[in-house]
Amino acid sequence: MRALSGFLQRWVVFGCLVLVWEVAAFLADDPFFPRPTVIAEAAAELWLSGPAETLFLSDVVFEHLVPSLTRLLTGWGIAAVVGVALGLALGRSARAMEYAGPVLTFMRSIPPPALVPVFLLLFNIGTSMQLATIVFGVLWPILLNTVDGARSVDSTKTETSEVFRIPRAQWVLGVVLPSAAPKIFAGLRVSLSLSLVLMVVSELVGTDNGIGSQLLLAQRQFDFPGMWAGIVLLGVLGYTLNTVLLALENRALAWQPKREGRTPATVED
Amino acid sequence: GLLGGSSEDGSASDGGTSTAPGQVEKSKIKLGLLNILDVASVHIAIKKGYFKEEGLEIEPVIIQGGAAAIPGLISGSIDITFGNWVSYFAAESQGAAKDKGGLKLISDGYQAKSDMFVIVAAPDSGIKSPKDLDGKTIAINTYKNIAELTAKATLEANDVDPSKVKFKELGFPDMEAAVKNKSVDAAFMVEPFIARSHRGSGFTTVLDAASGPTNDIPIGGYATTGDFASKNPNSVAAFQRAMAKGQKEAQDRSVVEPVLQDYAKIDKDTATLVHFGEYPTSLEASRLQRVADLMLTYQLLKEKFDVTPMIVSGSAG
Amino acid sequence: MTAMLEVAALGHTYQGKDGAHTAIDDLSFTVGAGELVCVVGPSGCGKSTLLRTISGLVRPSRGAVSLHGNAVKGVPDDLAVVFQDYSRSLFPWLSVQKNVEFPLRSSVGRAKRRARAAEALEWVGLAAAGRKYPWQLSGGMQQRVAIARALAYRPALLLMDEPFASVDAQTRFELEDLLLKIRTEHDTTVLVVTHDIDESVYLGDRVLVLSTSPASVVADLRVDLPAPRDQITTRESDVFVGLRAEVARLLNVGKPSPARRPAPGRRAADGQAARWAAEERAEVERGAAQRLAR
Amino acid sequence: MTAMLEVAALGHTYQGKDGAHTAIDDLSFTVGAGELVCVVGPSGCGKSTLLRTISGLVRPSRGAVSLHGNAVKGVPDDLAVVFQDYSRSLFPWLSVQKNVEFPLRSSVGRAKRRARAAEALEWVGLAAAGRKYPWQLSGGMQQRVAIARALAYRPALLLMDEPFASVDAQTRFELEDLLLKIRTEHDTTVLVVTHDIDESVYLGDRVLVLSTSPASVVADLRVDLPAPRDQITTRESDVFVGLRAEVARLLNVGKPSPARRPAPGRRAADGQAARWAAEERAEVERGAAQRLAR
Amino acid sequence: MQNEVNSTGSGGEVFSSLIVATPFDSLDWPGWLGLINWEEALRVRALTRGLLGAAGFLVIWELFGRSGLVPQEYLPPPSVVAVELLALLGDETFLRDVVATVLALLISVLLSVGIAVPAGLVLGSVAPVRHATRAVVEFLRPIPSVALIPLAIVVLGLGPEMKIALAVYAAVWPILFNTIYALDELDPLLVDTARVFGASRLRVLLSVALPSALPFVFTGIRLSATTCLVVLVSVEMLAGGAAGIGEFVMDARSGAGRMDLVLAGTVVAGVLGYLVNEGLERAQRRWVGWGFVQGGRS
Ligand SMILES: Nc1ncnc2c1ncn2[C@@H]1O[C@H](COP(=O)(O)OP(=O)(O)OP(=O)(O)O)[C@@H](O)[C@H]1O
Ligand SMILES: Nc1ncnc2c1ncn2[C@@H]1O[C@H](COP(=O)(O)OP(=O)(O)OP(=O)(O)O)[C@@H](O)[C@H]1O
Ligand SMILES: [Mg+2]
Ligand SMILES: [Mg+2]
Repeated sequence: MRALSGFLQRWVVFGCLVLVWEVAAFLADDPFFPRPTVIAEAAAELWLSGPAETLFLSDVVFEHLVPSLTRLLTGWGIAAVVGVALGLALGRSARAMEYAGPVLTFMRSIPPPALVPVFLLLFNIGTSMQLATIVFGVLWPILLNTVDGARSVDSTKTETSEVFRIPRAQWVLGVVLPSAAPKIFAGLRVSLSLSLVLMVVSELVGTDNGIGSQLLLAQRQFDFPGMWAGIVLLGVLGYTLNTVLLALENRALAWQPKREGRTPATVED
Repeated sequence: GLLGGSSEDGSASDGGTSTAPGQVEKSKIKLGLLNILDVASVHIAIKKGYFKEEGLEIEPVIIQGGAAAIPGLISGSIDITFGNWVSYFAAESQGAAKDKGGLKLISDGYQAKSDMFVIVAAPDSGIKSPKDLDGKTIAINTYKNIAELTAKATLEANDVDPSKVKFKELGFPDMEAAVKNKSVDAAFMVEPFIARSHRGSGFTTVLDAASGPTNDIPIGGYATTGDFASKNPNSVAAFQRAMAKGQKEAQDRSVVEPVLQDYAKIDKDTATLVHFGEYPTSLEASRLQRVADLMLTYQLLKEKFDVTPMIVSGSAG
Repeated sequence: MTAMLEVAALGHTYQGKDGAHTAIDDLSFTVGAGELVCVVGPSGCGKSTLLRTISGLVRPSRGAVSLHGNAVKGVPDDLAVVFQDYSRSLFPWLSVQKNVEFPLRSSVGRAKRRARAAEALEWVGLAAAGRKYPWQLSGGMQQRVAIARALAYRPALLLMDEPFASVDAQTRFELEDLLLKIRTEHDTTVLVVTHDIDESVYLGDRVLVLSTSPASVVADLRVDLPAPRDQITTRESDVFVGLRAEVARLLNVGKPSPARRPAPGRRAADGQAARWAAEERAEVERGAAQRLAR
Repeated sequence: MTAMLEVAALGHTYQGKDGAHTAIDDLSFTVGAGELVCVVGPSGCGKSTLLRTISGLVRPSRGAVSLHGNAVKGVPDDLAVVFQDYSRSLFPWLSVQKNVEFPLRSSVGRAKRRARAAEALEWVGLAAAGRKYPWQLSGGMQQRVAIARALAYRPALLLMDEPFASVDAQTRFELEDLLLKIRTEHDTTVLVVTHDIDESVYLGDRVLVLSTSPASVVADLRVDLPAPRDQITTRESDVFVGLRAEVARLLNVGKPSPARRPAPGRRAADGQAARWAAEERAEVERGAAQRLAR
Repeated sequence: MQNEVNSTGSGGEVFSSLIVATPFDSLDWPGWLGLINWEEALRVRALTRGLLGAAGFLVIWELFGRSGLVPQEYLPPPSVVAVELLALLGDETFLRDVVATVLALLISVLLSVGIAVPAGLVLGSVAPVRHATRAVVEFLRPIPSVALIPLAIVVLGLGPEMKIALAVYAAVWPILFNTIYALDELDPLLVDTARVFGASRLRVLLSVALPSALPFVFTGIRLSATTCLVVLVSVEMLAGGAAGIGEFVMDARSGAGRMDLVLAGTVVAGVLGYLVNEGLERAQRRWVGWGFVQGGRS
């Protein structure tokens, strides 16, 4: 019963929106905005037309989805490690931040498409370049949020650690990291979805497989149901990945008093 | 396909008869353009005042890449646009502009000639002849477009199995670096990149993609929506007349070169080396139908597509 | 007794955007090894600031702190602090047990660490709370966790900033005795900031009375009470009663005075003199009957 | 006296991952309008939880709280709380003055609000600190800001959780008297949780003694000390002395017991018997006059 | 000058000594002038260090560009780019492009903040709404702006509205999430305090939750500002239409592969990003500086 109401609560808005879209698209009959049912058909045609032994997944899934996902997760993983490590360092050292801050801000403001020529020089076309694009794009939310988190460790806790002469590694892993963790997770959540975006961007150049390139191809061929099917796939992937990350987060932040439903800002009366 | 093209051809070649038969409905035309060689004729026509003579004021809107052109037409932020035929046919076959009366083609723009659609390779790559491209990776600017079509057709004509060749999408400006970097084995280039790569890196031409089955293949032209064409027939006709003059002038290399340096920011040395295509003065359904048929062959279209209904012939004779 | 801690002409000024605030001004005293010194002073006079300079967390604006003759730069070894803001000094992501173990992680093996933390928690009466998180505890319990953490660390120098402010009277007595016991057993040097005058006399070998802000030393009283002390007899003794009256007087005056009771005329205005008399008398009558833990 | 606050069969259980913890169990008492009731009890017994249920921040698991006969649902009007964790209850982004003004913002005009905040800060001796930020203040000063904020609000019901724990003795006396004065002037109903037994007797019209966790009422003592009280004469009086001994005894017992001395066998093991004996002795010596309220 | 420096191995510098807090909600900043020199000094030091860092970056680039590892034509060294850049700064059409991008940037940042902060406050404080919208939000977030370009053009045309809409679409997420997460970290005692003093739900949200979340929200805004810039320039590059730096860069590339011009345009974009970030950081320091001093409250 409770599970059912939870499910309803979670999906009812979504369902309503889809319904509204269906009706609106039906009335408007605009080729750019096909009806969700049409999109669903196109999606099923694209990905679920395979034989039974592959769980009905079609070749497209293995040819495009799997490599894309691999690149995506690898890129995001690299960005997470680099972003958290660098962020902790920069967040705890004002001096390092002063030296590196402007250059990082500068780099952060460079649009990835402008960097394509440079990346082409530095990396080979294909996976390494796509990884570079993804990492370069999704690093920033993790980095900035980690810096912020590391910087705002409660001063009493900092002093406590200093007084007990906590060794550096233990201080970073045992104090800075946990107290920055909520902010880091905010960054990870943002960048996980962003990595899907950048996966598509990275497939603008130099690939012949991947869901991003398929999406853009459909777009260029004015195959709007196909393009929307790609968009929906991104949405599904985004939702799934974020659900997994959220589960991880709930586990990592289990110590927080607020977990389970009620947020501190909630005023119940 | 001698429907309207030849009559328009005739009127345009008279030249200079500025007795406009009807008042233009809309004098200010927002014209979508790309900064490429293909639209040199427009710039010539603007410079020489051909549009003004017809009572038109052209406001160029620079668009990057074809993805923006047709949506731009549909949204009304541009009135007429340059684009490639493949995109027009694909869009029309999907009914992209059906709310706006479909797409209408109003003027031819650019057509391939030899040495302007070529596959190049680095001198040390060992790729000398079309045969050497078998199983190799070739950079093209966009999948499922004119480049891929012509490349496949000519490869097939040279006994290379096009399904064995891998294509990778890369912007023209990035191709030279990618070839040097050995990220790809060869690249499908257009001017001015061909000239630049020949001159700068000593690349050699392996295969002319506008030869044999694709000899003189049409590339792109000017289109508008059905709604615009039916509401502004005089403006469209005026545009067609001015374009015809511009197209004609563009045949002369010495006229185009300086214009190129101007709008496409191509340096003088490169400009003198560039191989130009054809700037046809008439819009002929039969020629465009070749493109549609090629698209069908390589599955860019699902069924046979007749281009004739898309063509708006010059009304002024 | 050798001087373990030496504070010489110490001064500290906080810089703020509304100008500077001098919290400590020219403070000097020494603490011998193994001594327990209580610091009392009015609220806001600079006691916490003093502890922060001694622990090397704040570099003083003037003067110097030295430990064993070496000037303090950075946080010295073998030091533990119980912060006044105890609830913020606990790590919310660690259980109570882990909080107590935390400082030991680098130096003490796993099993021993556990044992020491459990022992310390037992001392402060929280043996059952080891698996809870700090925010599941009451204020007084949190404060005791902070005390347990400092004790489990077994420092050579222990600084405590109002360590018993949030616990009930009974627990307070027990913790006081616990502190005395630990001090004797491990020969720890202890500096306790407290607001409870009785406590300062009961605990201290010496009581350091500070003036109002900016803090300077008003008096440095030796407490000549026999060891071991106990909550019943010690608090009953004349020495104790006399000393607590002296401390109270010094605190109120704000500076040392040769006369034990100030001239009535000076105090009549605010009724302090009368209050004074009453307190001393009440004290004699009272003599709370409590007992020594362990 | 009409009953302003009524707590009836109140119980609260915290749900945790490793099982539930009952903090309060079956607590009942009433507070009349204008009364000042002190609550004492061992650390961790559930005093703060009690205040949180009364203020409507926590919905109790069992029983009910009513104000003026209406059951408390949500936070009642005209209520102020001084939290035990005072430093965390101050808004770090607001200056001290603005912190005190905060509750008045919606109801009181700008100029009047200023004046009232300034007045309250003056009461607690922080007239000069209005423009500082909370983190620029010492612990005791922060606590006084929290008190000033509650007083400036002029609530009908004032709940205070160990409000004077971090201030020195002298300031504490002054704040106690301030509270008594304000209470009389504005006819405020006050509930004070304190660990200081003397304070509970000195301040309260009644003292409510709670048992160890889960809290229940051990005793509800009426304090028959004449008003106005004062730090000298009141603390001298026999009634005062007797009452404070009674509270101390009740606190130690943890629950009322008909037999004064428990069976030795039950307690000898943990040394409680000894504590016991000492305490009773002290009591006899003191000759405390005790009595049960109601 | 520095009043608190902890010189130990664990902490690095204490930020309270470096950053002066200023009130969030009082409009008069008394005594601000008294310490201007002290603050100026710190700022100058930060600036010097920043410049040194930038110089290091340029040196590496220069050496790399001149090393012959890559053809100079493709990666011209900064000395070459600088010359082009100087020339460009006198070029009116280029400046017009820059102005167009800057304007679009300001508008899109304002819109993002205006949309995301209120939405974040609602989602962060009303759990049911958060649950109910989670599926929609998680579905929308990974949709790339590039995929939406044609749709945006069809709906909004080729004008600046289109690129602003796409930029806002990409930029609301960091602000939204940082706001939500900051509310999660809000000290419940602060909320309790406000509530017992009779603050309404809205007031708790605006005068407790919002200020407390503000430091982290600002970080989100800084992220979003650069996201806006990146998307704007990318859309200009990929779609064209309205003038902008991206269009300039694309022209320089597609015309004659002038990498020096491309990099000059890119540098301008980077400098723009830096300036916007710097401005926001100053605002952050001025308005929510207490966040640095106080440290996170947990
Ligand atoms: N970070 C700071 N910035 C500016 N002034 C400060 C700071 N910390 C403390 N002060 C000021 O220094 C003085 C001494 O503070 P301190 O905390 O040392 O007092 P204290 O003796 O511990 O008081 P209490 O007994 O109330 O805790 C106070 O007036 C306080 O306002
Ligand atoms: N959020 C919580 N979750 C679980 N248990 C809690 C929580 N808050 C308090 N408790 C438990 O409830 C009991 C009573 O806590 P409370 O804070 O009311 O005690 P208290 O009487 O105020 O103690 P103190 O005098 O030490 O402040 C304690 O045992 C504590 O561990
Ligand atoms: Mg202090
Ligand atoms: Mg409590």
